[in-house]
Amino acid sequence: MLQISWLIPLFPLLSFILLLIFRKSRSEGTAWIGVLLTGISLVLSVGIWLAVWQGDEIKTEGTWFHIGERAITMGFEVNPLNALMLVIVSLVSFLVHLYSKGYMHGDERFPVFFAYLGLFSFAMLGLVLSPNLLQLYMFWELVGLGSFLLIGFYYYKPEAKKAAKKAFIMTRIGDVGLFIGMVLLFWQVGSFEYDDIFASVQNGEISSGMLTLTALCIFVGAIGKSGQLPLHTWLPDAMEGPTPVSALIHAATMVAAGVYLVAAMYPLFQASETALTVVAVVGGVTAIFAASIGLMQKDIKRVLAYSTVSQLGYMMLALGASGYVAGIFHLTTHAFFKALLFLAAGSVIHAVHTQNIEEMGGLWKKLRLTGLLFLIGALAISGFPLLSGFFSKDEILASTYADGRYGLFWLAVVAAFMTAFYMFRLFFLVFTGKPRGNQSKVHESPSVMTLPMIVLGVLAVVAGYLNTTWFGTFLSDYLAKGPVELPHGDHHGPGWIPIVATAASLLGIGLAYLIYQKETLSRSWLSRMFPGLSHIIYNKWYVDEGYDATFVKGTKGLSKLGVLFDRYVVDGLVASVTAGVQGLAKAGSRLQNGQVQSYGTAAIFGLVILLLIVALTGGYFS
Amino acid sequence: MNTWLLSILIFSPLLGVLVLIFTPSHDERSIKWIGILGTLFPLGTAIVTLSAFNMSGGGLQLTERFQWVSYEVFQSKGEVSYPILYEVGVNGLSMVLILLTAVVSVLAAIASFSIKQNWKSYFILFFLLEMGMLGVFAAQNLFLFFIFFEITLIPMFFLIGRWGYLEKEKAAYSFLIYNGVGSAILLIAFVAMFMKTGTMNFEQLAYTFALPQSELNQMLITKNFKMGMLIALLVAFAVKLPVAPLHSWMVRVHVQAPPPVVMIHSGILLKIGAYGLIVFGAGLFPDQFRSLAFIVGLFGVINLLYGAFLAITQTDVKRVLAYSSVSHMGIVLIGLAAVNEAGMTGAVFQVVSHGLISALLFFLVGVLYERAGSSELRTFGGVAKRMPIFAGVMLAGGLASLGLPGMSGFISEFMAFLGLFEEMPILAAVGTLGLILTAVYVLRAVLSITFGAEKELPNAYDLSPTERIPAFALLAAILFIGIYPAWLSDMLRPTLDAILLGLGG
Amino acid sequence: MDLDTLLSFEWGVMAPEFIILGVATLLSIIDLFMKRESSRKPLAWMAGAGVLAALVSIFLQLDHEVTSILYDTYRLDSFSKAFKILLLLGTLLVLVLASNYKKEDLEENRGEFYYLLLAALLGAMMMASSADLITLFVGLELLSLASYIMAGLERKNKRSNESAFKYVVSGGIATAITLFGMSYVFGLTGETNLFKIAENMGEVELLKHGFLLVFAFIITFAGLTFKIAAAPLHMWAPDVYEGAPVPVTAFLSVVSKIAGFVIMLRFIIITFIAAAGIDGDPLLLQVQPYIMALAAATMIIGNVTALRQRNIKRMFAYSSIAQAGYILVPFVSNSSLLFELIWFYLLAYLFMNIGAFTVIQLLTSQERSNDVSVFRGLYRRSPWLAVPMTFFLLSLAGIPVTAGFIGKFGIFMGALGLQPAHYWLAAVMMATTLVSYVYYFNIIAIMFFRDEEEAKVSVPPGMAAVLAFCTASILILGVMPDLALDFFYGNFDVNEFFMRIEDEVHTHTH
Amino acid sequence: MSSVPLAAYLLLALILFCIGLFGALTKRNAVIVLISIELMLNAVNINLVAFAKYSINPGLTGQIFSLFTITVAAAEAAVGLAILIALYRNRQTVNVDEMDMMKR
Repeated sequence: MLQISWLIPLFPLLSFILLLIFRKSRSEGTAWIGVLLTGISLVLSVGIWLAVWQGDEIKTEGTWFHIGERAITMGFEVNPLNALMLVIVSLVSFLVHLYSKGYMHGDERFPVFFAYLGLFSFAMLGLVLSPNLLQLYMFWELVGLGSFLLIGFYYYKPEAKKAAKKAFIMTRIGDVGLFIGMVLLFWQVGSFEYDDIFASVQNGEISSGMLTLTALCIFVGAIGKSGQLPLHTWLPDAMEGPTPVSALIHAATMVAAGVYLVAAMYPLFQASETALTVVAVVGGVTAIFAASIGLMQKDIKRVLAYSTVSQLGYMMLALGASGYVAGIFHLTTHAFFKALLFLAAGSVIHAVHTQNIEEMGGLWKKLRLTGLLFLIGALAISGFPLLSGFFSKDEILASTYADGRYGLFWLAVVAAFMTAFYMFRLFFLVFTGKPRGNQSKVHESPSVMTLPMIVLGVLAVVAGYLNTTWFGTFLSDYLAKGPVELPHGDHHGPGWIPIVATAASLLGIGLAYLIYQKETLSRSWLSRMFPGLSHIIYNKWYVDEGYDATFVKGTKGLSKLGVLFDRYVVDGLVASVTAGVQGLAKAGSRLQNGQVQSYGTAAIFGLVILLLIVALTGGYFS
Repeated sequence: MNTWLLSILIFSPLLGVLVLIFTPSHDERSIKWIGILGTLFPLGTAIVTLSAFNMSGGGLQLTERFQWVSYEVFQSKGEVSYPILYEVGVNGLSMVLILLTAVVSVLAAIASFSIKQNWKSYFILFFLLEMGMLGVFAAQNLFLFFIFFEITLIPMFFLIGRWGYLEKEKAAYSFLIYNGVGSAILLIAFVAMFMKTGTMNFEQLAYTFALPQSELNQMLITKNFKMGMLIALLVAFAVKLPVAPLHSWMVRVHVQAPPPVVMIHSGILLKIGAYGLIVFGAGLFPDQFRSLAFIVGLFGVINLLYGAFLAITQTDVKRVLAYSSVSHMGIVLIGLAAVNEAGMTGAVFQVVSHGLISALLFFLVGVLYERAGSSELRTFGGVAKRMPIFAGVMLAGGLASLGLPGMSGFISEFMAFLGLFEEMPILAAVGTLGLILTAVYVLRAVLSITFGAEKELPNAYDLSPTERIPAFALLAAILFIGIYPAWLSDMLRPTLDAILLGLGG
Repeated sequence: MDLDTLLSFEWGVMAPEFIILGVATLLSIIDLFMKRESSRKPLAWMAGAGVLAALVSIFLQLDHEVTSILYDTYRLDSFSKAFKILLLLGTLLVLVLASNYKKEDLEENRGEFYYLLLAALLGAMMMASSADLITLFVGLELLSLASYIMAGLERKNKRSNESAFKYVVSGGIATAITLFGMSYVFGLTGETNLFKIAENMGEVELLKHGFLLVFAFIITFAGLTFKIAAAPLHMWAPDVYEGAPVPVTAFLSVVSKIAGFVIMLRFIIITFIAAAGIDGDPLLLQVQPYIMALAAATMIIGNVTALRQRNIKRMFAYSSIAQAGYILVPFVSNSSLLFELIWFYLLAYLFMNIGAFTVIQLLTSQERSNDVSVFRGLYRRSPWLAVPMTFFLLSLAGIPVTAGFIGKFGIFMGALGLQPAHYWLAAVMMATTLVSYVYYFNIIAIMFFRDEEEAKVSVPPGMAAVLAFCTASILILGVMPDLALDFFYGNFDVNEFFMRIEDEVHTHTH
Repeated sequence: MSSVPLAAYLLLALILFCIGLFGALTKRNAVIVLISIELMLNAVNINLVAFAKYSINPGLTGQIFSLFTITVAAAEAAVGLAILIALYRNRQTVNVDEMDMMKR
């Protein structure tokens, strides 16, 4: 069974190629190509996952090319971690394909959209299956390409163009970090293979400084891809892409690749305390930072985007705090509920044709199903008890506490509160109250769209039971079979942690209810309390502006400087040489004054000089 | 048969010249067909040569040699102690470049539909240029190399100066003088080496220079002499490559020359610089090269960053691509500076890869110019709407240029940097900044043409079937190398191994 | 010396000279009896036939062993044969140019032109064969005097007059300087025969006069630079070239220049090869820096000043100054390659320069202008004129596949071959070559890049033949230089140059 | 007999040569220029004759040389004057410094 796992990514690739060929087709039946082929991938993935569940593993490699005597290999590997990822990715991909059939209805580049989705799925699945860093890096970049293409799908919109460019460049910055880390590791280990790297790490062949350096470089890659601070700014802008894309790429799969990378390279991180701390701190700070921005956004998708950043921060925090399982667990649950939220948001947008929550309201009646599913998602992400988010978030908090990172722990709790607040702010503003925009033509989405949402809704509820203290820690047992040696010790912290978490969540929901539903508290109540802070938060901490003022302007400035240098110094030098020769020519032709006697004089002058030099150097006068 | 194969290959473009001479100059259709067929013949011969070439065998193959010029130096009558021979042969490296030349020439010939006048003389010069390029890569001694090297200059001068754009003459002069400086230095170095060693043959020279210093002293070859020669060679080929600050001619040529010519120029002619650096720089003076490696690497990184920074704010897409070439040639230097297998392979891959990519991009720019009569970025916007295939290929080319995995650019960048990281990690780390900047300027240029709100173009129609041939062929080649690099690297390995053996790496 | 002795000489070895002398005399007599208005074309044919006959007779002499007559004042050795071939070939081509030169003013003087040309040629050939200061000098003056008159042949043309006068004055001064130097050479050695001078150079007595010898060398050398138009006596060339009729300019720039190099080789190499200079060091080594400086200065002045020329003849004057500078380079290193390098380069130079002047003559006489703009759009108007011209220019610039490149390459070999290698000189040569690209390619650019619809240029068959011959020669020698080199090595032995024929007269008496 | 040393002759010749040179390079009248050149050639003749008699290697050929020089100088003067006459016909001047139609 596992031998054929390399086929999984090829079906979406096939879909990509086929759809590019049928690019001009006006028939929306072309969507079925994509759906069908990713469906096959999904079936295979699930089959493989089940096999791995039984304890199977595989790793197959062949030589790709040689660098000297060293063979650079390509192949595939299936282990518990990536088998799980396979399922998540192919599932969400399949559902999004299905959903898009309805969502993209009427778009004139309908097949192209599905082609891009296929390309992305291919890259993402390939990434997951990679047995070595180089191959991972390649798919890593291709994933970025898919993301880029899909963000810029509405290429004629200037914002989409800008966002696509930004996404590519920002993640590229992270990629370079990954690149450096990978190459450095290669010269330490002599191979890109995970196994070889881990073996070297375990045998202590790499100095601790180098360990930290490479781990951090790789983490930079993860920061870029997962939208962590300080490279997070592209992710909210990426919402310019069609909403299914946001669900697939910018919520469930690609942005989680950073987390996956850290998890896949976990033994390396484990070997360096500093690296883990950096991961935890970046994750924690990102979690609360993004959550704070989410509080005041007006665009439904942007709120979700910041929420994604925040949740990814959670996962990083977990990994950094030795909560390997917690991180993966949250990755899984988050994939489901965030995809659900995005699809639901898409359904809303599909209905009202706006993304501004100020222009929505009171949609509960008209979009009953969507509203319900959105509510499930919101509850799950808020950590409402018994839904999936509750368990995974709880586990993160527990492992953070157990790891002794108390500051980060409380940060996470506050972030959880904020998450609950802004999610329900969103829910109330969109679904309750009075309609604020033109909602005359609003109707529920077709079943091809609601069906995937229902599946995700179910998963958002039940996925949490994969790993609970009550019913069994299936996931951690399962992951323990993988190459990563799980951290020892009890990362189920004290019993009061779930209570605190629940309290924070309920507090957030309650506050949102008071402000936006009951309107007992004025909406500007908070911003009046902290006018400066809220201004800053409203403007997203001025990060974009800061980057613009420093890096963007700096680069442009340097470039302009370079142009000036090129024009005046480089060309100037050439021009001065030319001018010198011209001057010489001028002098030469001036001597040629037409007077034959002066020619003779010049000649005699030259001759006398020669004779003088002979006399002087020969020592005639001495 | 095989013994003459290489010479037939080198001079095969002359067949086209011969046919063209007897074609009436007003018969545009036949001339263009002869132009394309005339380049197909060398391509066919190159493929035959490739099949006769033993991939795994190292060393020179298909060699031919005979006495050519006999100045009887320091000898009594009848003996020639300093023979100048006609020597050609191929190894893995030159085979690859010959193939590249043949392929790009065909595609450039197809792309020459944009030439509006004087097709006959255009194609005659084009064939001569191709002959020069093939000869450069097949030559096995300095004299022959130099002759073919110069042969490429003259047709280029005409092609730029006659068929170029507004400031064509200035560009042609720039080209001529800068390259003249390069070849002048080259000639001095070549003759000096010849007079010291009595041979012009690459292998014999390498053998001689590798002798122990005590023996070399008898031939009056000091270490300083070797160092001097190496520096001269480096400078000469730095002009050709070009290395900043010697690049301004190249920018001018890229902007002013007609697109098919730029395809050739950027695709192959610049590569002669890289080829020279590998064969003469690293091949003949390994020890000295090694001691200069850091400086080479430094220049590589400077090139990479300088080109990239300047490309960011250019307003003309041709200039963007020109500076991008400067930047990408920095990667060649970076690979060479690594002086190890990975770096060297990377450098050669970059040579091939950039050859294909820049040919593709300049071809597309040519198409664009054909449609809009301009290459200013602000003229364009939203081209993807009416020219979707064009936009797709352009984007693919751009992505290849910024080193997207799965395309040839990635392999070369990866290997060059992999190599440098082993030797000079800090320098390499600074260099990786270039990877980001490349993404910045490539996307800026490509997206501002294809994406965004649509701007009116006089005749925006998508790639015609003829135009698709070069576009798709180049793209396919780029993808092929990107996905299956072993084909190239296996062919290169014996040659590079031999060079590296000298370098002691 | 009685009649017997006179008759005992092997006069046959002078056959080429006699032929030229005879034809020149014949022409002058015929010219006298021809009607004023009748065409002088037949004279040109006769002159050409004479030159051809002389050429044939030299080829017949190729196997002739080295001989000297008239007490070693006249030698038939490889050197003289090799260079006489160049002189005759050059004159032959110039004759074609001259016979096609159309300028109404010149018509009445035509006849003189041909026999003056032959007289000048005779002087040059004398120089090639002489081994005595006196005969060398006489040959030189014969060439000079004939050239002075030829430069002023367009009697009613002010420019031609002025050109001739400048030539006379400069030439007179140069002659005086040369002679002044020669007088010291004679004074120190007491001989005028070159080989005897060389012999006496070795005398211990002379060691005390090292300074004087070096002075004498430099003064003579400087005087001789007049004929080859090199620094310091080069400044006459642009003015004279500009004013003289085109065929004369071609003659001055090619044949006269070859003759200048001939006398330099004869005089310098034979006499000074073993001479000691200051402090007894080898003189030739001692003066090397000065020759080097002169060569460098010549190359720089010629090439740089040419940049600013709009007058095509002036431009070629500077170009030919620069070319003289290149050919001076082998003198510096004095390698064993000296003769074949100079011979080959001059051969190439002959073809490319005469070829170029052919085109110039056609264009300037059709357009009545000497401005470079006469080349405008030539490729469009007459591609069969533009393409050969391009090859000539490429060859002058030293671009491969032309003979000029092989020649330049050889000069490089000479410059870098011996210890110490002259890197600086080579660098100056290359740098100035680069400068020369600018003006040579400027003409190419004007021909090819500036389109202009103008009248086609009519090419008389003779000129076309010259063009074809020169182009073919340049290309063939560029691709297969061994044709010329093998000919040189197969027929000429450099060692004969230094071979002194002892008491040859006595062996032939009786 | 040999009361006058060789150096004196040489000095005389040198002075004569320089006077001739000075005249040739500075005089405006073309005829005087030509005559000055003759002066230079004659200086050479003095040299030759003096050397022929008093040199460390005396030799007869020097005197013969001087004969040739005299002849050639005469020819040169004749040609020069002929050209000057042609010039004068066209330009009505013998001023050397007015002969600068061709320059630069």
